[in-house]
Amino acid sequence: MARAIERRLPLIVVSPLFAVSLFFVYGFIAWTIWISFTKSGVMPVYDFHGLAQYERLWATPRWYVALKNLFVFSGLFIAISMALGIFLAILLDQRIRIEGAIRTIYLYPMALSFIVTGTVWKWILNPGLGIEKVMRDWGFSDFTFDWLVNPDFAIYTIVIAGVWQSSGYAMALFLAGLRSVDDEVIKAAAIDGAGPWRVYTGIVLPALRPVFLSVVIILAHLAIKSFDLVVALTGGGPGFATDMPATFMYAFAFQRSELGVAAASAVMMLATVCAIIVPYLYSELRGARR
Amino acid sequence: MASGIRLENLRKSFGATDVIKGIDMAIEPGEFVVLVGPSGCGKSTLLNLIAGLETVTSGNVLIGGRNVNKVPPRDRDIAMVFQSYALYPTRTVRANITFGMETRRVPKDAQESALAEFAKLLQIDHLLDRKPGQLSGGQRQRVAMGRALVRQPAVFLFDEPLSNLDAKLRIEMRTEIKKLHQRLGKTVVYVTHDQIEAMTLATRIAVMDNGHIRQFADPATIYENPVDLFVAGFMGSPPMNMIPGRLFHENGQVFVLPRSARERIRFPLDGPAGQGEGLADGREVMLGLRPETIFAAGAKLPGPHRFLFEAPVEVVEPTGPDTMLVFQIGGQDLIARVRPEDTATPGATFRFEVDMGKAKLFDAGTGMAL
Amino acid sequence: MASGIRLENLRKSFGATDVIKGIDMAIEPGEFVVLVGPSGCGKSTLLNLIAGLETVTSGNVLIGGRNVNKVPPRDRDIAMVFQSYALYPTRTVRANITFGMETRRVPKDAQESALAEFAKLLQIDHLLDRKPGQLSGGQRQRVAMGRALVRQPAVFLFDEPLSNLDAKLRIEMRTEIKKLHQRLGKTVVYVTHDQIEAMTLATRIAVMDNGHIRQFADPATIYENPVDLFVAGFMGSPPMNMIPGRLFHENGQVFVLPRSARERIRFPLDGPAGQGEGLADGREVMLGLRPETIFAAGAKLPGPHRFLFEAPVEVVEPTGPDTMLVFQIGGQDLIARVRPEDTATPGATFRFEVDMGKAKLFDAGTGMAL
Amino acid sequence: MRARRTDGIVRPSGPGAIALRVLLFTLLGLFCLYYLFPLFVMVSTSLKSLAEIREGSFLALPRAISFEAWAKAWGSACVGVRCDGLQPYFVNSVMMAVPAVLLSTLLGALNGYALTKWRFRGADIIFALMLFGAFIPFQVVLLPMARTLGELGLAGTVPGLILVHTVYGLAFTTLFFRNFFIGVSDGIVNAAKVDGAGFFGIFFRIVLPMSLPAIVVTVIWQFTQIWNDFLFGVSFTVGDSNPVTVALNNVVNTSTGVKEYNVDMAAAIIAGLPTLLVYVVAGAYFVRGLSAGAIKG
Amino acid sequence: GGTVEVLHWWTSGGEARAVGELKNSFEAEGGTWIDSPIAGGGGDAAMTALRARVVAGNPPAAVQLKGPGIQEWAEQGALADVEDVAAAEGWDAVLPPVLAGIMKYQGEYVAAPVNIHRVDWMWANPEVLAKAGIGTMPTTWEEFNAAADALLAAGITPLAHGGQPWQDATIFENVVLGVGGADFFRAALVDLDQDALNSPTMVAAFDQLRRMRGYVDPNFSGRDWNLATAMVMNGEAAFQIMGDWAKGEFLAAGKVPGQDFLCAPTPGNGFVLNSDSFTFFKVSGEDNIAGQKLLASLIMSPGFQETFNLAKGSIPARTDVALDAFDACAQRSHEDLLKATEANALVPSMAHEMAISRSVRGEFLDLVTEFFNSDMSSETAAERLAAAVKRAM
Ligand SMILES: Nc1ncnc2c1ncn2[C@@H]1O[C@H](COP(=O)(O)OP(=O)(O)OP(=O)(O)O)[C@@H](O)[C@H]1O
Ligand SMILES: Nc1ncnc2c1ncn2[C@@H]1O[C@H](COP(=O)(O)OP(=O)(O)OP(=O)(O)O)[C@@H](O)[C@H]1O
Ligand SMILES: [Mg+2]
Ligand SMILES: [Mg+2]
Repeated sequence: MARAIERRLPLIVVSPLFAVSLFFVYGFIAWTIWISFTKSGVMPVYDFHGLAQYERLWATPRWYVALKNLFVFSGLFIAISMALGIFLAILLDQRIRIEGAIRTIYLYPMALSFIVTGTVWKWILNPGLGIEKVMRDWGFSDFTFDWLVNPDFAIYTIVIAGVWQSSGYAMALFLAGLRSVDDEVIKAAAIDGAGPWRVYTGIVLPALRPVFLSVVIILAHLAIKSFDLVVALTGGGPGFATDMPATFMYAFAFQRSELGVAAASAVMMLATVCAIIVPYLYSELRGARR
Repeated sequence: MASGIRLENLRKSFGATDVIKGIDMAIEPGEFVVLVGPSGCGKSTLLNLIAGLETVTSGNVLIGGRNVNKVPPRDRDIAMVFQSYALYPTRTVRANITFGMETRRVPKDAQESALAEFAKLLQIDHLLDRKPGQLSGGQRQRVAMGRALVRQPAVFLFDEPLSNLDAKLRIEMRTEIKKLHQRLGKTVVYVTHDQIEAMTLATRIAVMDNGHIRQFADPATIYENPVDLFVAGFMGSPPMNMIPGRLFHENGQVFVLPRSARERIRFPLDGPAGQGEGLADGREVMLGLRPETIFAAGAKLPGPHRFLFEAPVEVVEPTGPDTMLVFQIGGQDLIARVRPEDTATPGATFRFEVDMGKAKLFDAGTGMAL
Repeated sequence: MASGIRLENLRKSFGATDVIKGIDMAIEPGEFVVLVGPSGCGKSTLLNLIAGLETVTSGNVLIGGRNVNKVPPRDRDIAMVFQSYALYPTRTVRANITFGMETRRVPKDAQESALAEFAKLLQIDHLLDRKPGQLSGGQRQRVAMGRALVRQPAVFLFDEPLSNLDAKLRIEMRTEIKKLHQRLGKTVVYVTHDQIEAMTLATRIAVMDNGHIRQFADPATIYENPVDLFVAGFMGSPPMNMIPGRLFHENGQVFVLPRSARERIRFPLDGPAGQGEGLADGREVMLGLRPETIFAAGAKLPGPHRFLFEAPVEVVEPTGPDTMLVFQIGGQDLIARVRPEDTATPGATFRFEVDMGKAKLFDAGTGMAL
Repeated sequence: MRARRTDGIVRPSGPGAIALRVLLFTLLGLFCLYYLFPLFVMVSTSLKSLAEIREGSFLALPRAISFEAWAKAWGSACVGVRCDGLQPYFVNSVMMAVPAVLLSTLLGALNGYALTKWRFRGADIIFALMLFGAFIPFQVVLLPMARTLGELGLAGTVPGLILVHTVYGLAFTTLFFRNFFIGVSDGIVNAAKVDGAGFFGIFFRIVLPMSLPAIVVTVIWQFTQIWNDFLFGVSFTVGDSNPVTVALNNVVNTSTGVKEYNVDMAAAIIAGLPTLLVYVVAGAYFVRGLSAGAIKG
Repeated sequence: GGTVEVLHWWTSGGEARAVGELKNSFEAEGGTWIDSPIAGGGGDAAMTALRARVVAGNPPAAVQLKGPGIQEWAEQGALADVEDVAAAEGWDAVLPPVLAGIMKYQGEYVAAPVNIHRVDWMWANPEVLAKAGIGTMPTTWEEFNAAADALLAAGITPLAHGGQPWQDATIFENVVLGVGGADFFRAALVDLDQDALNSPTMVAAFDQLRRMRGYVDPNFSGRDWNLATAMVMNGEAAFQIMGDWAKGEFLAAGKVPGQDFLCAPTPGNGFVLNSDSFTFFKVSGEDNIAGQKLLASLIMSPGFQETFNLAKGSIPARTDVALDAFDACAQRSHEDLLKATEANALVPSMAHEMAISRSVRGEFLDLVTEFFNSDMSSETAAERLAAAVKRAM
């Protein structure tokens, strides 16, 4: 008897945690999906209402702005963070004696919350207070850097702040990856006549493929969830030029009292997440079975 | 094509720890030098210094007469094969092999023909499009060899290239390497833990200990005339039996009286070991007898310098081709290598015969051969 | 105290791949059984099945007469030493060794005395407060042994415990294990790749291949009378020379005519190998000659069944105690183990003598011994 | 960070190499400036007086260093009708973050351990399903979560918030530990099984002490996430039990009165101090832990 | 006695002080006050929390909530009535009927107003006006435009503005009132009449808005309203169109109305009403209910109304409170309120959630903001506005 329990102990331990996950993740997703098919406004109601909320969603111009921003932002954010992360990791990999200190400097923005990040960057990027003003005070009277208040460019300020916050983390992941490449392989490449450039491009970076994947996933999930940063930096403005699906959803659910539309947009977001995560999980698990 | 290597008072420290403590060594072009020594004695470090994978702390490394202390590895005209093979995991076998030529901008067709030649030689031509992960240990080993060979450098460095292979494959690859060396005539420096490998491959063996080179000589000399106890004890499996004792002279003949031997055995030094200088009466010495020079009385053809003695057998270890008999003299475990048919029973007294012509004598204090 | 082990038609599959394919085996209490076999043949899996670290697919495992198919490892009264030692990295040597007793709630003072006893025996008493990371390979090995020994279980399982050690330490540890077994008299199942280890330690050797046991017998039988080509080829280093050929009778004597031998050598089967049944004229056979039974003509004492032949030497490999001569018969590389003093030059013809009394004969088709 | 055995490779010397080295350090320095710039602005602003902020450029160093803003942010800034500064809320955050971090780390470790070292049928599927929780946007779960907390009687309490963070932290902690444990040899677990230890015995006495690198990475990650969380804090706590991020928001995001930039910045730094400290102190272990297997690779 | 938990977003300055007054009075009566301030986004964060709290079954006793939002929550059955207090204290008699209607659900008071804000104010810096030669405050949009052009010519930013959706909407609704009058305002922004929304009048309103976009400095985006006020104060800009809470900023800076700054209604002869109120949520427990009633009574007490509004810059919701202690602008506001009530020109603010539900308001804000930040034509704007409103209804 005791032995039977003992044998099932792993399952007994995992099951409740799994059940909790099922409920809090999948239960809530199911709830959201259901709400997206109802006429919920201020508060949830549970009567089926068809696809009306989705029609509403896809007829709302602001949703398209949000989607477009998501693609612009995540594309740039992921690409720049990765490029910067790799670049910095490689720089730091050059036998720098004060590596520890520099690494900490690159990494610390990760520790700060969005309110802090947003507040400071808002100030730095504000044409009337920040860089533009300083440059003009210094005599460059034509210097213009008004992205924050320019609807066509505001989204890029979010990229700037986002990259500032996350590229250090990408750097840390890449650095860890670089360090886990077999030393002998690097020595072999050195003997094979490869200079540092060739060693990285030809040997080390290709070996980091799994790390690339991890970084892309982590950054993508930050990008999709990017709510805090937008709220803190631009509040979605100017206008709703920097709206993202997460802020869109939040605005409709909590400012507009349109839970149904919000739920519909949430479902669309979840679908996007699925499209990215499921292949990742697949490769992750296949890798584990090797 | 092959270059010689000279090391001049070479030293290397990592921080406060000295690892290479002043090595002088001249390797002729075309030689096959094997470095042996206990783990941590600095073999890999020495190889890395030659390759330029570590900077020297002091002293000089010369390859082909040129001082290469400040020359990066790629400009030293060397190739290296690593213990773990260090294949580039993301590149195919083909790309692994040609990588060194690509970086040197060798023309495409020259690359192709070199590749084809060595792939054929190493019998990996059917594997060219695989990734290293899809190869067996022996195949990886050959790819690593191919990568080194194809560049036709002046010097090859091998760091325990066979240690990850199983016994059978190891013997095969050993033969391959020997054949390749004979064919290509390049200078080779080869690190190994395996004594058979060292003995069979080397033109000269360098025995290292603790950052020094103890002896640098051809295999037979190393085995037959070790300069000191360390080298004597290091080469040979099972290792040479060492019997501490004292010299004494009787009737113009020198004998070794094993210390605290109740058995009152005395070994006559009637072979070359008795011809040395300074064999003063009462001198504390170590008598070295290799297991294969001790055998069952009457088991081998009669010869000069034979000495018979009896001792009770403690352990009988048949290994197949031979049987090891463990017995004691003066409380010291000694091993004799006898034929399987020379049956012995543990506990029973056994008549041994020893070829004193092959006995070695060392000073007990300094450990140097006499 | 020691328990016997019985395996009854034991099978194990991982998904669709069968790894253990029906093994029957009875191990007597106190025996020292060594499992050998090529990599991937299922040795570790078999050990894990006995230990309860894998569940059996079908068949039974009995320890001390009790069916333990459903008994978890900790209730099987076994101890195991792993290839990688598997020491607990965060615990001191002391805590590593006593862990098994702690989990079994052995009283503190009993733990202490058991620890003291085995720490002394294994000469690790000065290391008790170190962490595994601060130990050398040999020391780790001994701690792993101590952890297994201290619990005084009925059965010991060893999975290649010495394979990570260097040659010298390996020999030392091998002797330790042998002594311990003789002292404690526990049942041991021991996996190794090393044939010398197998030959010297085992009371019986089980040769495995591809999930089956090919032969299970004492070491001498395995070496002298292998049941088939696989076992014959597996044991011995260098391995047994295999010469494909055909039988023919002349003057009441059976000979083996090597295939495609230009040399027209015929090996007379005048020893036990010629006494078998079914030695029909023209039968395709494999003649097995161990390297140590081929030697320089006149180098050994004269004996019966000697046969002389000549062949040109291809490679001379001095290994120290012996010299290996590679020569060809019928395009087949053969190896002879000769004395270092039997000098030969590559290319020159050499006179070999072979002890046909030790020759083995196998059917060329089935590979079974005749 | 472990010493690399490739550090000794002989490099080309000469003017070109020196120039490259100079370029390298220039680049590293420039990036240091980029990353430090906002922190500099925050710190220097927090040390200025309001008058100085209004007059001078935000790049200028403070003329007279004053810690008044810090004192005010910590002890007397008004958050609603209470004027005790961030101090009480800081305590709330500690009370909330510490148990939540410990709990989610421990459960994640247990989960990862069970899923990798006691592989049972469906372990992979369970893991995949659990991992998805890491990627769900939190706004989506706000209302159902509120409802659930209400049903559980945990609405508006610190334990409720701990529950929320633990539940949604589990996916990441499990991921980190699973990836770490995959690299831990099964031999050790087998040895412990043979030694007579059970599931929990092996976990607490053998596996957990070994997982320090993974624990460091997980604790840092979880602590940062939980400490910096605003959405859950604002939604699931009441007034005096607000975490410090909510209080900080109340200090910073006011729409009337004079904006006290120095107090805002001081408050922001104070609220971020614990996480900053964690990164500075444990940052080295973080990268080391990442390479020890908390990432794939 | 009793306990009350109050959810609000008045976390600083005069507002926070005003709430502090309420807390003090409440505690003086022996009650326990639990403060739940949630700043940010003009109450967005607070609304999020409120929703979570109500869904969790754990609502605060009183919430700073107003306008049609009150009705929405009431429809969900989430509110508690304080009718017995209201009846006993005769609230009907002292509140403007438009306001009283908003506070009631099905004829019973569920909320108590603390103040009346006027949204259609225009603030100005007399010194700056003088520099550009402008003598009087404009009374029509034409005058305003002329003045603004003059200011532009003098190199002064005519209009201080913060580019946040609600500020854009504030200007928009004042323009609508000025261009279309109170009836049009009501038709378009309160009753959401499609014809009114897509009418030439609306197009004219957008035209005026487009003009005003040109009077704003380039750096307006995302600016908080109080910073815009500061621009007027410091002479960096001439006008600001903002509710009377802006006056709180002037007063807090020690400025004197009529001397350091000017106040005048925006063109249109109406009164755009905004009012803060506390709405009462259903709570359980004697103690909590008692606290809720006590709070209701305190809020409506003339003493509190006076202190609070002196601090906040608005005028009391009760029409029977003497305004002697108040400044000239507040007195003007009070007079205009009474006038407008009589002339039926009192309209609830769209931008400040007094007129329409949050969802429809959201559509207005989206569109106005987009218009303000792009070069959309007025015709398109009117069309799209009508369509968006239709969609949201
Ligand atoms: N980068 C380094 N930093 C510090 N010590 C080092 C470094 N590299 C090697 N050592 C030390 O130098 C000594 C010699 O190392 P080396 O690798 O040359 O030994 P080895 O003879 O190759 O041993 P093995 O046979 O085990 O490979 C060792 O004690 C090692 O710990
Ligand atoms: N958990 C597993 N799942 C699937 N296949 C396995 C598993 N464990 C072992 N195998 C396979 O079973 C076969 C036997 O493995 P085993 O480890 O027993 O070999 P071995 O004889 O111990 O080899 P070695 O000498 O290399 O240790 C191998 O082909 C191996 O790939
Ligand atoms: Mg080495
Ligand atoms: Mg195995």
